[in-house]
Amino acid sequence: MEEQFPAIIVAVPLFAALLVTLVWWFDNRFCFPIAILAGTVSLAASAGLLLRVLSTGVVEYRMGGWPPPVGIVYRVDHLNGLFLVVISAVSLLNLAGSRTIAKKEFGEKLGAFYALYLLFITGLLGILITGDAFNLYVLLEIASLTGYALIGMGRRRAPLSSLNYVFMGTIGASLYLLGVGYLYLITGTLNMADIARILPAILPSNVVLLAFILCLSGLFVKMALFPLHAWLPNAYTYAPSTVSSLVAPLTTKVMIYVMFRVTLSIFTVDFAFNSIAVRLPLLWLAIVAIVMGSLLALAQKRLKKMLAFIIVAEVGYMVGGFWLGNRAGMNGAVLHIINDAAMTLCVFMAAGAIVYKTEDDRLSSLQGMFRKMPVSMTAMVVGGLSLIGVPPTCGFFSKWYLISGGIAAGQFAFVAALIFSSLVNTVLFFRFFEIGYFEPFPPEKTRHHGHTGYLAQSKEMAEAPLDVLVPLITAAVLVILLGLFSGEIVTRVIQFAIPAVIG
Amino acid sequence: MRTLGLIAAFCLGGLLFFISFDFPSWGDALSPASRHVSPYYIEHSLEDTSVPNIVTAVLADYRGFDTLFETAVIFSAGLACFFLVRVSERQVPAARFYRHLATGITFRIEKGGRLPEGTGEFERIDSLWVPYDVIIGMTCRLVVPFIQLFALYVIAHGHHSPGGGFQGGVIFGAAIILFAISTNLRRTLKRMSERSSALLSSLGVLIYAGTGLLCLFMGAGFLNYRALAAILGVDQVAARSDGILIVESGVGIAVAAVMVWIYYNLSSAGKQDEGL
Amino acid sequence: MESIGDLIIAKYNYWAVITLLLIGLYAMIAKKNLVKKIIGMNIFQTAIILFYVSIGSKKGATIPIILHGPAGSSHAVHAADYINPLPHVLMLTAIVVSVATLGVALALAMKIYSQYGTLEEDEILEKIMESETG
Amino acid sequence: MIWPLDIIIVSMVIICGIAAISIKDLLGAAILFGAYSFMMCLLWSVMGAVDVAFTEASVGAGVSTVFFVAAVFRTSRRSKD
Repeated sequence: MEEQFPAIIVAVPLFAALLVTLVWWFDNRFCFPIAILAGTVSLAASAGLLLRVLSTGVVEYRMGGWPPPVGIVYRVDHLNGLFLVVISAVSLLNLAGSRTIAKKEFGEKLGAFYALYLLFITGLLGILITGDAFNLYVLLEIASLTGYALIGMGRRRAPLSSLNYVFMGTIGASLYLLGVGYLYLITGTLNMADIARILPAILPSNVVLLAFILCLSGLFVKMALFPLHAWLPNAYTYAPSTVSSLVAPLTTKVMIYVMFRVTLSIFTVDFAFNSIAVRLPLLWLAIVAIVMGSLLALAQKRLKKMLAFIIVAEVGYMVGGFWLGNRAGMNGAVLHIINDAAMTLCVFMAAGAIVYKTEDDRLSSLQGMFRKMPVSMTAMVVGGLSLIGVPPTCGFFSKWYLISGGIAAGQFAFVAALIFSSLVNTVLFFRFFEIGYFEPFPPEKTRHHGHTGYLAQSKEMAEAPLDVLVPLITAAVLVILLGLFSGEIVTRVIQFAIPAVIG
Repeated sequence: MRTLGLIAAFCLGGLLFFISFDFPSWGDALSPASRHVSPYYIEHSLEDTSVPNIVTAVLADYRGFDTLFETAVIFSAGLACFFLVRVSERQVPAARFYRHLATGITFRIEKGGRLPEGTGEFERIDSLWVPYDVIIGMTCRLVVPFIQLFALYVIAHGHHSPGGGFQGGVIFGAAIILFAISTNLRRTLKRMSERSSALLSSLGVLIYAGTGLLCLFMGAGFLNYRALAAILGVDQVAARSDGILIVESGVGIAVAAVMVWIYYNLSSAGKQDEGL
Repeated sequence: MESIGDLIIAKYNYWAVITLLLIGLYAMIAKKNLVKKIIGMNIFQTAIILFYVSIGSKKGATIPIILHGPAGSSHAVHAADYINPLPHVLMLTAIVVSVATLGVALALAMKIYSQYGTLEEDEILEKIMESETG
Repeated sequence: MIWPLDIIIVSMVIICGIAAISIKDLLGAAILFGAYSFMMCLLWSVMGAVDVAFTEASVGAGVSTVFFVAAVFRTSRRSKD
């Protein structure tokens, strides 16, 4: 059974999604257990696979039994083995916390929600594991299509933001497809390893350069790097809470992984970092993204929108860390993908719990929230501290690697941008803390806002239900644990994930 | 922002234009694309799978994993349309229209009025109703079964001629959509309810994924149809051919059901009450 | 040296792809009507499909269905006789993806229409502004 | 692979594409998009991609057009650009 793990990771959520659709027309209650079961199986299989990769090296799985350039192959190395575990764990954790909130948000369509959720996970896990450039596109479309649908179910501006996301997402995916087409034109194969084998012989070539530009710009649209970020903030803000805590930690991170994969495994290190002069322009793009994302986050009045702009800045961290082109920077970027997934999950789940209770996510309406929802707010603070980069939490360690990478590469502008962004995050979360902890309840103001509800007026504790809180606490603990074990993760896994060429 | 986007778009166009001079010429038989992997498919597909249509062989076997997810994409599109636009049936429309069958007189019944259902003398009609045209009604009634038959032929004959599960499924779905357009949505829903279209679409993908899992449990890899030889009692090449037929019919069922499902939701704005 | 005519014959397909890509991008960026944008999105996707199909074409070759010899015996198959099937397979998938995206996009447009009563983006943004200030 | 025929179809495709995005009536745009898809399907069958052409004929020219017409019917035909 062990050699079948790569297929199981992807096939089980897909199968469960189909089962959920079959079952929920008859009984709504089975959807959640099936989804949880599928998530657990895929997490277990990912963990088993990572252990196998750690002991024996790269694992290859041939779909339909065909050898690589002819058939589709799944290829798991240290990089995606690690991400498989992280992504399946994060999605499972969010799934566990989704039960009550989803019931409130989707009502009768609960079954469709779980089916789409599972298909979304299928797409993401498939993107991580596949070793075929075109297969990646198909899986990308599954993940995006279900993402559009899930985001579009939110309130107010959600359908419009989701349609914008459809347009931008389609442009991004199509540009990637066009890039793959150029590569196919020049190499005649779609298998990543095979392309990497053929490419050095035909370099230097304008077609390859253009393919590189097209793939990267498509991925930049998908990961919302600064000038192309316009779809992200609204989509994540107006999405339903359970969806934004799923989409926010996962999509952009997986896209950044695809950038790693495309650059390292298709175009090879030598081409991307030495032959063409894209390293510095991309680094500057990342610096601009960090600064602008932080500045725009400062201007927001709504909690979820503020967090969404922080994500835009965080994308800059990882892209910048990668294009520093040295070992410390890449360690930092890979570690930051993991940490960022954990801490974004933590803050968005906390935000979801708060919105679930108050139905309002304006920062100004958070007065006295620490007394009403102590657990959620504490989790939010843990996530916030990690986003700032305070030592026991994981955010500190990846930022440390990124900064030391920046210093080693002599890119002080990048270091300055990182520090600036940390300062801005400090300001943001202190404002949040101040409103939530020190400001007293407003005496009359709440009554004017129709649906702020009875909660804003009562001073008693009104926490979210337990099945929301337990996964939330787990996420907060995870943020701290990842920090404590980050040294282990780097020495055991990440350093093998980065090609030896990079010094 | 808009002009900036346009400028970027035209820069991209110019770049693509200049790079196009580096391409191999159109139809060049010696271009790398036709030399590396594709000769393998052309020369070996017949002996590997005994399917003369190379596209079908590559689609459902060599790259069968892509096709599994292609089916999953179309399935999630159906699910997504349902999820986004379907509104609960309990919303009573503002006014309904009825037609007395014997006399042809039409009635408008306001919200809350007594509905003449169940008497058998009245027929519900759409609010934008055009009198039935005998020619259109009769033609569609005659044509629909033949279209469906053709769809089945396309699915079954995909091994030897252009076509396969996807095309056949779309044609089958289109036949049902034609029926829905030529009569009305409610009559179609009686023949193929929303629930059955949802169940069928999921069942279709389940056939595909299930075949894959069956191969996995038989000890070969996921979607390795060779493992079906033991069950079907044929040799391994024929097992691949049969495996392709099984998954193609799964694709056909899923696609037909999803097309109808999407049409139901789009044409009635999710109310599934009055169609096109 | 090849003449201009030969060059045009060799490349016009790629140029058509570029033109269609730009038409699609233009519609997606500059048009305000959402259905127009969706049409632009589809044109953009078909342009890429045309690109792949152009890669696959091969002079002097026939469609990728192997001709049976008498009594089903297969004679030797030469790769040069048949058009490259791989891009066709990939593009079948891409067409499916484009129709799936179309369905979701139209569903979203319908939801937007029921929410704001219009499909023009500027009018929708105006209504959003009104509801947020007022 | 007869290139004069090919060029005629290519120009028809481009004309239909431009017309589909510039016509003001959305129902007309939907039908023109169907024509565009059908021209595209012809082009592909000329290029020997029979399976792709078959799919495009049933999906692009058939079902997609129905979806467009259904969506336009349920929303509005009016368009300012």
